Amino acid sequence: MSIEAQYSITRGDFLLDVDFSMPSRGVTALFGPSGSGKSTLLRAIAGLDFHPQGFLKVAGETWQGDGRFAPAHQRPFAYVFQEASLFAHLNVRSNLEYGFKRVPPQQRHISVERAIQLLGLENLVARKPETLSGGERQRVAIARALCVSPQFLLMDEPLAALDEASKREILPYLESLHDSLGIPVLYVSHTLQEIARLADYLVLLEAGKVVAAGPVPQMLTRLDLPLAHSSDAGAIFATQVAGFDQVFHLTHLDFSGGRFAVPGMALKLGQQVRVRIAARDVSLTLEHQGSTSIQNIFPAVVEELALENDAQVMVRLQVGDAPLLSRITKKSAAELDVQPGKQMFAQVKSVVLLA
Amino acid sequence: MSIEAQYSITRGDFLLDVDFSMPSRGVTALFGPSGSGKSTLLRAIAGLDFHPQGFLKVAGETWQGDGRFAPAHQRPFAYVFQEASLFAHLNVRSNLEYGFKRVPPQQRHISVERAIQLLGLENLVARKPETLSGGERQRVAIARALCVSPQFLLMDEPLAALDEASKREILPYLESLHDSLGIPVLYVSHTLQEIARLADYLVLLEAGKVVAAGPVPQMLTRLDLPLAHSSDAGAIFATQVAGFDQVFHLTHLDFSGGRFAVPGMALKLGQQVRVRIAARDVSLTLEHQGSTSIQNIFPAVVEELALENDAQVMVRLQVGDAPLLSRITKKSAAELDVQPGKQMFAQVKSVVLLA
Amino acid sequence: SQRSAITPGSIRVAVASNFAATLADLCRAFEAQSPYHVILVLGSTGKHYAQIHNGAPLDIFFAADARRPALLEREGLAVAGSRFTYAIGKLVLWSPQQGYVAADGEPLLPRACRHLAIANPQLAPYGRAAQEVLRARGLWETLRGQLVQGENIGQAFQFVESGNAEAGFVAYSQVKRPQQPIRGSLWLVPEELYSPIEQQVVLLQESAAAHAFLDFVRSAAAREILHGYGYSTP
Amino acid sequence: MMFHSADLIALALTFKLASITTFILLLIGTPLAWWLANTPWRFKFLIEAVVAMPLMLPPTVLGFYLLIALGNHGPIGQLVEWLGGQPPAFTFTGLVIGSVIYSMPFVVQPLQSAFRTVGRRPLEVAATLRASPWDRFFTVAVPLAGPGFLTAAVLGFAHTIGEFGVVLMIGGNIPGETKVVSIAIYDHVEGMDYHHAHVLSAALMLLSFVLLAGVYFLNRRLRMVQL
Amino acid sequence: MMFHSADLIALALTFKLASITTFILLLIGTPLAWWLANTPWRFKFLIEAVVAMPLMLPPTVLGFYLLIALGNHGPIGQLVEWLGGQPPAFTFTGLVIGSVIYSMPFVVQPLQSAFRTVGRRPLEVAATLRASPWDRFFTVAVPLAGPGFLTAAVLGFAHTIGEFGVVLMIGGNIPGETKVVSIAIYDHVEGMDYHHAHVLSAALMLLSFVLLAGVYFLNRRLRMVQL
Ligand SMILES: Nc1ncnc2c1ncn2[C@@H]1O[C@H](COP(=O)(O)OP(=O)(O)OP(=O)(O)O)[C@@H](O)[C@H]1O
Ligand SMILES: Nc1ncnc2c1ncn2[C@@H]1O[C@H](COP(=O)(O)OP(=O)(O)OP(=O)(O)O)[C@@H](O)[C@H]1O
Ligand SMILES: [Mg+2]
Ligand SMILES: [Mg+2]
Repeated sequence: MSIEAQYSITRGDFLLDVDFSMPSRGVTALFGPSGSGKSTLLRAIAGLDFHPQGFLKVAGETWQGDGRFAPAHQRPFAYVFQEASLFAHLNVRSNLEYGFKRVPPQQRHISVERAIQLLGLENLVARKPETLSGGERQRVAIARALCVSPQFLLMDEPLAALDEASKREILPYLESLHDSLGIPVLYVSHTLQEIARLADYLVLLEAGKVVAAGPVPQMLTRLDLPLAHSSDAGAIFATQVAGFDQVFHLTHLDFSGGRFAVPGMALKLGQQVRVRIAARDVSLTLEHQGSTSIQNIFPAVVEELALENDAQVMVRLQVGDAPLLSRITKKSAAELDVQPGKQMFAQVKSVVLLA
Repeated sequence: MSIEAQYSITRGDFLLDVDFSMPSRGVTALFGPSGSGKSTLLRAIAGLDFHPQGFLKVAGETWQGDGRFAPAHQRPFAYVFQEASLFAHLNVRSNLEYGFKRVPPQQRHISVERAIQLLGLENLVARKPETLSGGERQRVAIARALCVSPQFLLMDEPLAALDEASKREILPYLESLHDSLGIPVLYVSHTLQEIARLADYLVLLEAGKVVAAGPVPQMLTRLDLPLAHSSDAGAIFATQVAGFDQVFHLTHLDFSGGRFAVPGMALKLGQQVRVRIAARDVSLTLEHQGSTSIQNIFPAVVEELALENDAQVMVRLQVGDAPLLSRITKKSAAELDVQPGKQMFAQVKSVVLLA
Repeated sequence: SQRSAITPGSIRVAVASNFAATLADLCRAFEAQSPYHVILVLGSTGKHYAQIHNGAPLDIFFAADARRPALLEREGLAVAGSRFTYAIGKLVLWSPQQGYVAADGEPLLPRACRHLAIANPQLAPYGRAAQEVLRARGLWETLRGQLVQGENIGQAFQFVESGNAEAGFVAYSQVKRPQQPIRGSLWLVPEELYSPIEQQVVLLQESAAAHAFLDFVRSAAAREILHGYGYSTP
Repeated sequence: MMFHSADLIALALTFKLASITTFILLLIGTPLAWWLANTPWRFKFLIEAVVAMPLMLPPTVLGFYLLIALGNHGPIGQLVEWLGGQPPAFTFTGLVIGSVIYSMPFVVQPLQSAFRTVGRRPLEVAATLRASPWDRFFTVAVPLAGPGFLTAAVLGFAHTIGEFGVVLMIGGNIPGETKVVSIAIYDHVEGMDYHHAHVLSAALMLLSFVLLAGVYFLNRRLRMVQL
Repeated sequence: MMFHSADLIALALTFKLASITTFILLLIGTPLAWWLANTPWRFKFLIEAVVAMPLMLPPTVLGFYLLIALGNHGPIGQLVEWLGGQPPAFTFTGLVIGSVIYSMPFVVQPLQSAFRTVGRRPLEVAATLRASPWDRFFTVAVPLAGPGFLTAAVLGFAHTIGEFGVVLMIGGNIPGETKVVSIAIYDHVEGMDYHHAHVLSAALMLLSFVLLAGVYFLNRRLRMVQL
């Protein structure tokens, strides 16, 4: 826990009043509905706005507080704005080089060429921003932020304007940012899927207040938080690659509760990987059923139930030592007599590999 | 089929060359990756850019062609831009009233107050655009477009900047646009879920060309198109409300292949509704299994298989007279010996109600 | 034709700026003893000449020289035979510093002076006169680098008065006021050193008021006022 | 008395001239600037150069040529006379014409760059909201170019107040008609009536200052209220 | 011969004066305009008014007061004398001082409104890309305010060329030093040498036109290449 932030900010009727800390490694998601103060907070952390009632300490270094306020350009952060905000007077390459040139050579982790390649900008380098499509613009903005080799990356919904294919291409690199470079990222988003995939830690903001904060797997399965009740709700598991099915191109992932079989064979034996299981992809049965296309079936113990609405319940189960969510109808719950403590089988239709 | 568009547009290296028609009722989605020319095409249709090589006819009226080119302000369309583009010199209310005032009273379908209420702008009306958050801005932009009571609505990824909750609030109104007002919508998006939910007709754009066009249910299940291979792939069913389960608050929906039970009881008996079933939510079994939380199980006939990757296959099945998609591992396919013509059972974990 | 804006009994009189103060005094005296009203229109003589050429609504033109009135008369833009010399200007070498200029003008420039102001010899009669004096003393070429020229005699005076030029050839009328002592030091240049600075007036539009005013300018009372401002009269 | 009554008349005349001139300048300059900011015409740089030309000519010289054109022998003067009017030289109308020509670049240039920075997007939005080209010009382009209009109006107004050479040449320094305050001060200076020159200059500066400070103050307030 | 050689000298001197003045104006005016565009200070409207003041004073009057200020009783003159320097009246330096003061508003105003329209966002982006305030000022604000700079430079340059009153008052009409082309033309007009006045005016106008057209043409080309 070594990034500490504390701010009290007033904007018209809106009051942002937060005091939280987050790990200085990995991706921390800042999650909250529109207008909850995410951008306001990110700007304060970046040093773009000065708020006297503020304190910020990153990895032992105080950026605001004790009478000190470091201006934005002295903070070793990079910022991807909610709108691409490219420099209109520079072409794409010069936009990328702008920050790159201002970083001392020995501090550079990534070259302009690499950023171009990572974000697929090869054909755009000579173009001016006004000729780019919305998604192209945002890709350039991300590449530009990477080019300052930041020690801390602040991203304000950077993928909102991208199509799924582009997102899929960019996400792995964003992931590798903290894996290979150890750059912590503070990532604003309102898509749970993105957060589940990218984030290790989650700060939940609502109407200017931090409602809860904690590691993503716990946060996602807490039935007292809204996260476990969104249509995308799901659980995250830490697993290890245990082997492969060469014939069907499957990878076996072991965790405390059993073994997953997931499509693909891109991982290495023994590698640690996280998987996400959406609540809507988990069905419950009383017996272990055969002759089904569902490959992943685990014994599970019901821990807690919460009403979703008149017709559905969310069930938290324990599988091994990890929590699992399952959204089922009240009718099924009644028919199967789902209750805390009950032994059941969880059928997992689909497992999403995270980084 | 009564909107006909035909354009040949050159922008630097990029060539947009399309010739397609779409129904003049309902929502037509314009789907394609970033940079495929969606915005360019929408602008041409709106009359914002003049391209001599163009032809546009909407509901019998020629807006471009035969030597005629109607400028944007004479076309009874509304446009929601990819960036909110609010008038910086006007507050929110005046932004909304701008278009409203310019529509003859007898042509108005919707009041400013109603638009404010629909998009939840009550607390923002007196604010200037620069004080709004990204999502708030986009909501104002949508409301502003509605306020001109358009006969045809053009939307360029209007929901990209919104969180899920706001999206959920806005979507029903967008849906009702064509249901209650009969306003056709041309909707640019790159999220399949949005499209499945909103659109009746789909135009698939790739690198400036129309790859395919047709009704959404067919398009989504065509294994020769990329749509059926995205992670969000799924099928759409036309159903009718057949009854309710008062105890468990479920609604029964009948279609040619059987009956769905879906959570909630908001619909009326006999009402036509569409549901979406994601390929990843469908598992296949050889027998009809009991004691499972899965409520929706149907006999189905395998029609076609397509390899997704080394490990997965996409199966198209026939359920009644409607196609259904199921994504399973190759291993399951082998174990269950899934082949065209085979009788199986489709277990549907989750059904999403559309309009 | 262009006289609609003016009330009957009024006349518009164009006057060279440097004579304006004197003429204003003359007008006061004239208006005190006649029913007429005089409106002064100030400007440089060159400008007035150009304006008269282009239809300026003026009745009388008090020029700073004799050349322009003569030209106008010849060109038929002035009433033939109405031209006369109303005053003769006197040239002085003046400095606002006490004792800077010797009263007999010898030596002409007692100290090294950085700038000596004169009026533009091409445009202003006082400038031409100053040039003649310097030429006569053989100093024109020597002093070339020190000379600063005002467009008119008014500016030459300002150069000196503001202290930017130590001394300058100006009009006696600029330093002499009726019943007032003279500031600084001056040399009243002997009139034989330069050709006379004749200032002429010409009638542009006939009217009773105009004739009455011109008659007054020639009167003894007027002459007394002119002398008080350091002019001599023919 | 501190002021000649003539000076007060000159002061009033000056502000009247500046107001009318500014009004006309904005009226003519706005469409011109708009056109210059938006036309794709390849030779517009020639027009831009012509508009900026009056700046480069010494005002007295400009005035001299205007005098010739507007006077009773000049083409414009003769045209007007032929139409039954008075040639505009030596009249208030003449001053207005001269001032408008002389101050035109000060209005067109700031407006043009303001329009250019507004960009196309807000106008496109307005077009999709049913605003005709005129409509969106007045309701979107003009308000968004606000700071540019302020600059244009202030420069145009102030420059007309301070104008001297042109006015002196074509106006003829006629009290109550064409004798503006700049000329009045000049006359005082030339006539060595420094006292009145100082008083009138001070009055002009004070008035100008109050006026300008007021405009800038209001402009600030206005923008704050909008926020 | 068509030209007096003196006229050619005056022409060259004028362009030299205008170039130097424009350079100094941009040097001083840019930070001032920047400050005015960005300061939240409540009384900045007073400074804005002061900057615009020279506009309102007739140039000859401004020149007259400058002459007094530069003289041996004036504050500037005394300061310079105390510093052991030469009084700047009747020197090229004096003309530059006068021109800078006189043309300041024409540079500051367009720059200020250009900076205002650039807005804060691009500068914030630059800040997050490690650009210090100076750095981002030069690499972001200045290029984005491009059209404003062009306007400012053209107005400042042209206004200095056409300047007359101030130069007339503090210049002293010294050939090669302070006799600029506006005065040369004026002298021809006053001296009724209309032929040379016409020739010199035509030359000035032609040169100005070529220069302006060139600037605008290049500006257009530049922007097209960037696109
Ligand atoms: N000047 C102001 N006056 C009143 N409210 C303001 C002002 N500036 C910002 N706000 C409000 O502050 C809140 C937080 O804004 P912020 O941009 O941080 O939201 P956000 O969480 O980033 O939302 P989004 O996801 O839509 O971008 C919003 O409700 C906004 O309306
Ligand atoms: N002046 C230009 N020169 C070259 N290419 C251009 C020019 N203008 C646009 N393009 C290209 O045209 C293509 C289509 O752009 P468009 O904005 O229509 O894309 P889009 O489908 O809306 O993408 P997105 O989903 O990212 O908004 C893009 O690849 C863009 O780079
Ligand atoms: Mg935001
Ligand atoms: Mg687009």
